Amino acid sequence: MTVIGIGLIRMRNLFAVVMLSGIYSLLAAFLYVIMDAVDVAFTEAAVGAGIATVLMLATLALTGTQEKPSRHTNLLSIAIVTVTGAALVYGTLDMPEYGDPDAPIHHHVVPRYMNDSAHEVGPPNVVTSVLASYRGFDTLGEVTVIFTAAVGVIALIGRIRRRRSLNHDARLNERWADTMSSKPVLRVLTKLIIPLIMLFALYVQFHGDYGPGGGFQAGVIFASALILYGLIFGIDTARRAVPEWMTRLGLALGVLMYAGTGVAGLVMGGNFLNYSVLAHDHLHGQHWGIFTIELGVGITVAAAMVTIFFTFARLLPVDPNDEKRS
Amino acid sequence: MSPETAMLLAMALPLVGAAGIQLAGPWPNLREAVTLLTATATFLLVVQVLPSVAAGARPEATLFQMLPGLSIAFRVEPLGMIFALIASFLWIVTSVYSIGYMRGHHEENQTRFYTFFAVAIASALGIAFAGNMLTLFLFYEVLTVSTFPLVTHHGTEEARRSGRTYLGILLGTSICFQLFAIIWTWTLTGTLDFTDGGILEGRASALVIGVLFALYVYGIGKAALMPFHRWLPAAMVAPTPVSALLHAVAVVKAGVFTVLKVTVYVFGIDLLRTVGGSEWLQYMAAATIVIASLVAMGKDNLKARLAYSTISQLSYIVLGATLVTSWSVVGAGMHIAMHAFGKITLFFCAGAILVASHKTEISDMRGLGRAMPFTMAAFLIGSLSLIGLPPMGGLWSKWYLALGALEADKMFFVGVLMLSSLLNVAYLLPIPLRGFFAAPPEPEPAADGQDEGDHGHAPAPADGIREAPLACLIAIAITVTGSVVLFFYPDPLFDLMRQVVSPH
Amino acid sequence: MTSPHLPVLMVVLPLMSAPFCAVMRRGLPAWSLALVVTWTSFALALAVLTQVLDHGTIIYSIGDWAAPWGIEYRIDRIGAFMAVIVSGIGALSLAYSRRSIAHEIGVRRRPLFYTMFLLSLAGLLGISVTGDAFNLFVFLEISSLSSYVLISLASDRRALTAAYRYLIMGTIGATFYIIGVGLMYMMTGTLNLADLAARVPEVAGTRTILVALGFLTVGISLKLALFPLHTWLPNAYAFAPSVVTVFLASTATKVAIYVLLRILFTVFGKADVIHAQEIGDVLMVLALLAMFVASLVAIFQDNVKRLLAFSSLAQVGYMILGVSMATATGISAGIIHLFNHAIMKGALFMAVGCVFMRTGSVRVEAFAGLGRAMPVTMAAFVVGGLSLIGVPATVGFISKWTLIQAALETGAWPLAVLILLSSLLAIVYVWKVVEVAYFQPLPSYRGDVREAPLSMVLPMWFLAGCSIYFGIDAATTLGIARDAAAALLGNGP
Amino acid sequence: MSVDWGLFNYWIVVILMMAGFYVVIAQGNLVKKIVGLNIFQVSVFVFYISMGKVEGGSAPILSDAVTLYSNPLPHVLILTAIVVGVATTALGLALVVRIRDAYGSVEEDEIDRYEQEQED
Repeated sequence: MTVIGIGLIRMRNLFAVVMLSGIYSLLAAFLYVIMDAVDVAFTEAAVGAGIATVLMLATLALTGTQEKPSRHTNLLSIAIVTVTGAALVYGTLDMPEYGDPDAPIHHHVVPRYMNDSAHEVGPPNVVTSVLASYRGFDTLGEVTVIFTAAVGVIALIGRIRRRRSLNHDARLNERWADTMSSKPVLRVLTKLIIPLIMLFALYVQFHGDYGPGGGFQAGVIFASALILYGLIFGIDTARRAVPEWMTRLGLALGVLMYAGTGVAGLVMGGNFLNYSVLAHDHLHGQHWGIFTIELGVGITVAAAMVTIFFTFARLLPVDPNDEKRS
Repeated sequence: MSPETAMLLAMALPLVGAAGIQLAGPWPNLREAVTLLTATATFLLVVQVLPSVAAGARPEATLFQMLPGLSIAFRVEPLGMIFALIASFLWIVTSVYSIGYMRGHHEENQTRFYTFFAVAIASALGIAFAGNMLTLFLFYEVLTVSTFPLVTHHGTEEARRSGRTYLGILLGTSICFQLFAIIWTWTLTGTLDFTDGGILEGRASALVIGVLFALYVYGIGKAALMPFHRWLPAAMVAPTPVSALLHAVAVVKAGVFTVLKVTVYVFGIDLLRTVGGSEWLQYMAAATIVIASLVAMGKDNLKARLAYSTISQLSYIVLGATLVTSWSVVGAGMHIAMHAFGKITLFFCAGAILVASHKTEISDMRGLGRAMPFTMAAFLIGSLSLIGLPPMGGLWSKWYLALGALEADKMFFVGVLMLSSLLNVAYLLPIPLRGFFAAPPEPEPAADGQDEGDHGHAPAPADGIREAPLACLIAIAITVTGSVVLFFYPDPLFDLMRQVVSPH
Repeated sequence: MTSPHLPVLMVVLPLMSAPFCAVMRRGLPAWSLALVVTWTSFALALAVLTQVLDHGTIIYSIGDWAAPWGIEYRIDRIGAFMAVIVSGIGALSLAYSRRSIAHEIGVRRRPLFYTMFLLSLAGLLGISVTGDAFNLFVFLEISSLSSYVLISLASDRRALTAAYRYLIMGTIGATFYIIGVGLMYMMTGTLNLADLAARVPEVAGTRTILVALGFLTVGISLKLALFPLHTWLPNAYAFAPSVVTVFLASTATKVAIYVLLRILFTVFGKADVIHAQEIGDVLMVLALLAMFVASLVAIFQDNVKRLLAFSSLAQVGYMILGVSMATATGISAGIIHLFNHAIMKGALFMAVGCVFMRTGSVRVEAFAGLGRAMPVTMAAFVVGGLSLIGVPATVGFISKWTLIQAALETGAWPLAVLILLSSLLAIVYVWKVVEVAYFQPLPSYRGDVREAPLSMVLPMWFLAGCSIYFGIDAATTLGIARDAAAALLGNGP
Repeated sequence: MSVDWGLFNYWIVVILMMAGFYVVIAQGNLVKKIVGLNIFQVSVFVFYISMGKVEGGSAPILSDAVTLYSNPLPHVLILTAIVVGVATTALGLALVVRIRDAYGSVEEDEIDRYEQEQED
């Protein structure tokens, strides 16, 4: 990983930089698995290595792949980075050692999650319990953040170059059609794979209680199915299958489902986001609550990823000449 | 009406008037009627307060709590009473004069002029009635800001530059020194109320008191103590009624009034005298008196000369305050009134001359007395009052100031006062005298046109000059009478000032 | 209104209405919804403030999970006060926004604008009331991301680079914050602010905690634009849509300062870091630099929005200066200036927005003749300007008074002198604009400039009126600020 | 001198963080800055996850066969943080696209130059 980090600084070919950053994310995901953070690894692989890399590539396609050499020296930056790094290393000196089971973080707050979540919340996956219930409000915030980003992307680049877009989209499709007709195997394979991916997404969605997974990962996987569809069959075709209003509605719906569950708890006599009061006994309540909010998360995340990807993809130039003209 | 109500109404009425003036803007006659009516009513309200104050009562009122423990509060004591009477009375006179001047001079934006004038008067009354230093400072700054549009009335490049000087010096000194001193006082004593005998007794070392006093005196830029006097000549670009407002009615008087008030009610004359923190300021004041007089002699522009005369006269009052004896403070207080009537007369005359003859330079005014005898006579009387000759009111204040210097055992300042009177004679009297006795500079229209080239810039030939509009003359007549009356009846003024220095 | 759920509703209401706005196709319904919601939030915030003033700190456990296991809202005086400032400015700028947005943003993007606005509001409110360090980060990001979008919605292309720069700097700030929180968590095992406060003294001497404090401070200083970490701010304010500038200038940096107060005093209060670790001295020097450098730079600006943005940097300096003294009066000076500056800068930026609407420019030259052409707007500008200078009877005076008093109380009279000197600079830059407005004639090609519409003038004058009213009657606001300061120092009610 | 190997893991993370941080502040290419930001954030995530690790523990999914689990709280936090990170990345990239559209460049130096020329 260190090698990649250094390589990133030196490299001027942005395409390679982005690929390296994707690999970096994958490596990080691998590390997470080693360090028992399977949920996180799952997410990092899907998001950091997957979505983020795709987005960066799309951007590169729009902006050019070669970095120009910088003229000014970076002594100041080096100084800042050195000082910051040194401060951090200095700070590590009093830290508990890596993996030390006696570290304070393992003895305050967390024991209750480990010991009581099974009968307080239910799911054996403690990450899910904490994420969805104990710290459910953070997750609501998280969904809001992704909602913000998606709406922000629409607001920013949703409608630029509209004058050219008709012509543009048509040509884009032509090109895809040309490419794809020559690769029938790929097309057939894709058609087979996509339903499988979607099924897997649903599994991850509803299996989050017991194993790694949950709304967020499921949403990303679901979105990647649609993105794949778009890549193989053309953005326009995919857009016809999943029109903009649908994704936009999905974006809103997920957030509302989540917050609505919170309000329901409030109406039923608990505090905001108290699921225990949703059903006759608290375990069922927690179960239903978590189920609904995870579904909300999944919907918003899937819609957001699709929105972001398609919004970027719509801008992709058909051929190099097109790019020069812009 | 209780004196408290009268006091509050007196401050509120000019503001109401300002709104009325703004509304009546499109109809000049109505607008000016509103002005005059408000001014008269305000004066009458202020007079309502007088008897109880003269009898020793101190009407009080508290409005808002501006900061915890610090309210906007009012309390009328004799010094403030004097200032309020002068300001509100002269407002009437100035309004009468303004009507003549502004119309005669075809000024623009007259509505704005009358509106801000009324606001300025309201803040002057606020200063007069302020019950603590915070309230005073509040109205002090409101006065600065509300007079800014008046100073820059013409909106020319020159007016802008002067406005910048005006605002820069007044806001700068008040924020940098005065506010600093006020907050310092507050942290030292925990109060800012004006109290007989001062509030600083036993709260600060001699050094601190000296520094604080200097901060106050220089922080009150409106008192125009050198070197913070530049704003006053700069403000001369304003129309003449504004100059009258600045010099006689509100602004500079607010300055010296504040100096006196701080001396008497924040420090207490006894404390200041024992500590001796004000001694070097006496010399600064004396220097200002002399230097400003000398500068005045060199000015050919009439308004500029009068401006420097004002700077010099203001330092009489600052000197009176810094001498911190009973007599000097009495003299200083009385000089506020005496100088007000004298100087406003002179400015009215200068404005009348400008309206009637379009002359601004003294050297052009030779022989003007023949065309404008009334104006020039009034100018003479005003000058005599400033010089301090009988039968004008100016005599008394100088008299008590000199007494105060003797009481402090400082002959030097008696000398300064004498010297200054001589200088006054030198720079003021030649104007009316030459006006009456010298030959007019322009050749008769019948004469050959040889000199015309020299006077191409003088817009009006001498023979076309008549007296100024009637409204101007009425105003001048009132202030001249005032100067004379104050010679014969200074007692009420004197009694009020006695209450200030010996409250019990 | 005494429902126990007010605190959470205040935040969740704008958050939940944002998705509704997002699916709308037109600006007007979105605006109407947002208007109702922001004003409701404002009312809720006021109710919460009254409740806090009457009954003390409110603790609300979200999901009924007691802290530190769950996330709690812990609202004391300063938090409630912040919520009132944020929601109040939000409500007013939303009322102001309709015409301004109609003028500056294309019809298709308007619902999205209101979506972002509501999210930003929800984020800032969430920060003000939360009692959890990580939840604070999440809401910080909600407000930040939406601010980036809001800024970049402007038509000027420089808004894009400004937003980008803000995004980079803001994310670095947030990441620093998260590193700090991580280190704190590592040493204490908790994320709850109150719990942290209780557990920090045990480990206060360790190098890890020291570094954590450093990272938290630097990260937040980036967000609050403390000199020299301010470089993102001037352009972001200058080129954002008028309403966005009003809202962000009056709330975003203020909330960041609030977070700094929380960290320095609530979390590290018992460890007394501000004295022990010289953080106070460093902050003081930076604050003074900000006051002078930014004011000087402001004088030379030709773009009035940029000018005011630099003035904001200087004003942030005043706030931090008060905080750095770490005395009751000093902190209350910082807090009261948060409120006061929000009011006056809100009024000023609203006035500039009106000018932009009518003249299409915010250059100083564009103000020529507006004293006559737009008298109401310019009068509000003058009131705001006088307040910046600190003329009495305006809120600026109250702030300055308290700050100087704080300086004198600690015996630091040179500091008092510097504060006064720096406010002279404010005279110069404010008057530069005022002079042009009143002394230069309206250019002939702008003959048709009219007064701004009523819907913009009213909120503007509401703020201008507030800056006069609270300048005369500051007992209430200053009282709250003092109690809040006392509470932060651990000896309050 | 004894080198504390128990902290070695953290030191590597610090180096990674700083590499990302350096790319953000020193590089002139707007896309590369975003990549740097990504690296910076991912490194912070690794740091968080590292501190949740318990030697000999396993993933925090309750089961009867396991007694020692790693700390789940950092995992939760980082799940949230990853989302925040990708949201920021998406927005940043969208901005880059718009900047490219408006200026025709994604190099900071060039854009600064254009802006100076524009000073309206």
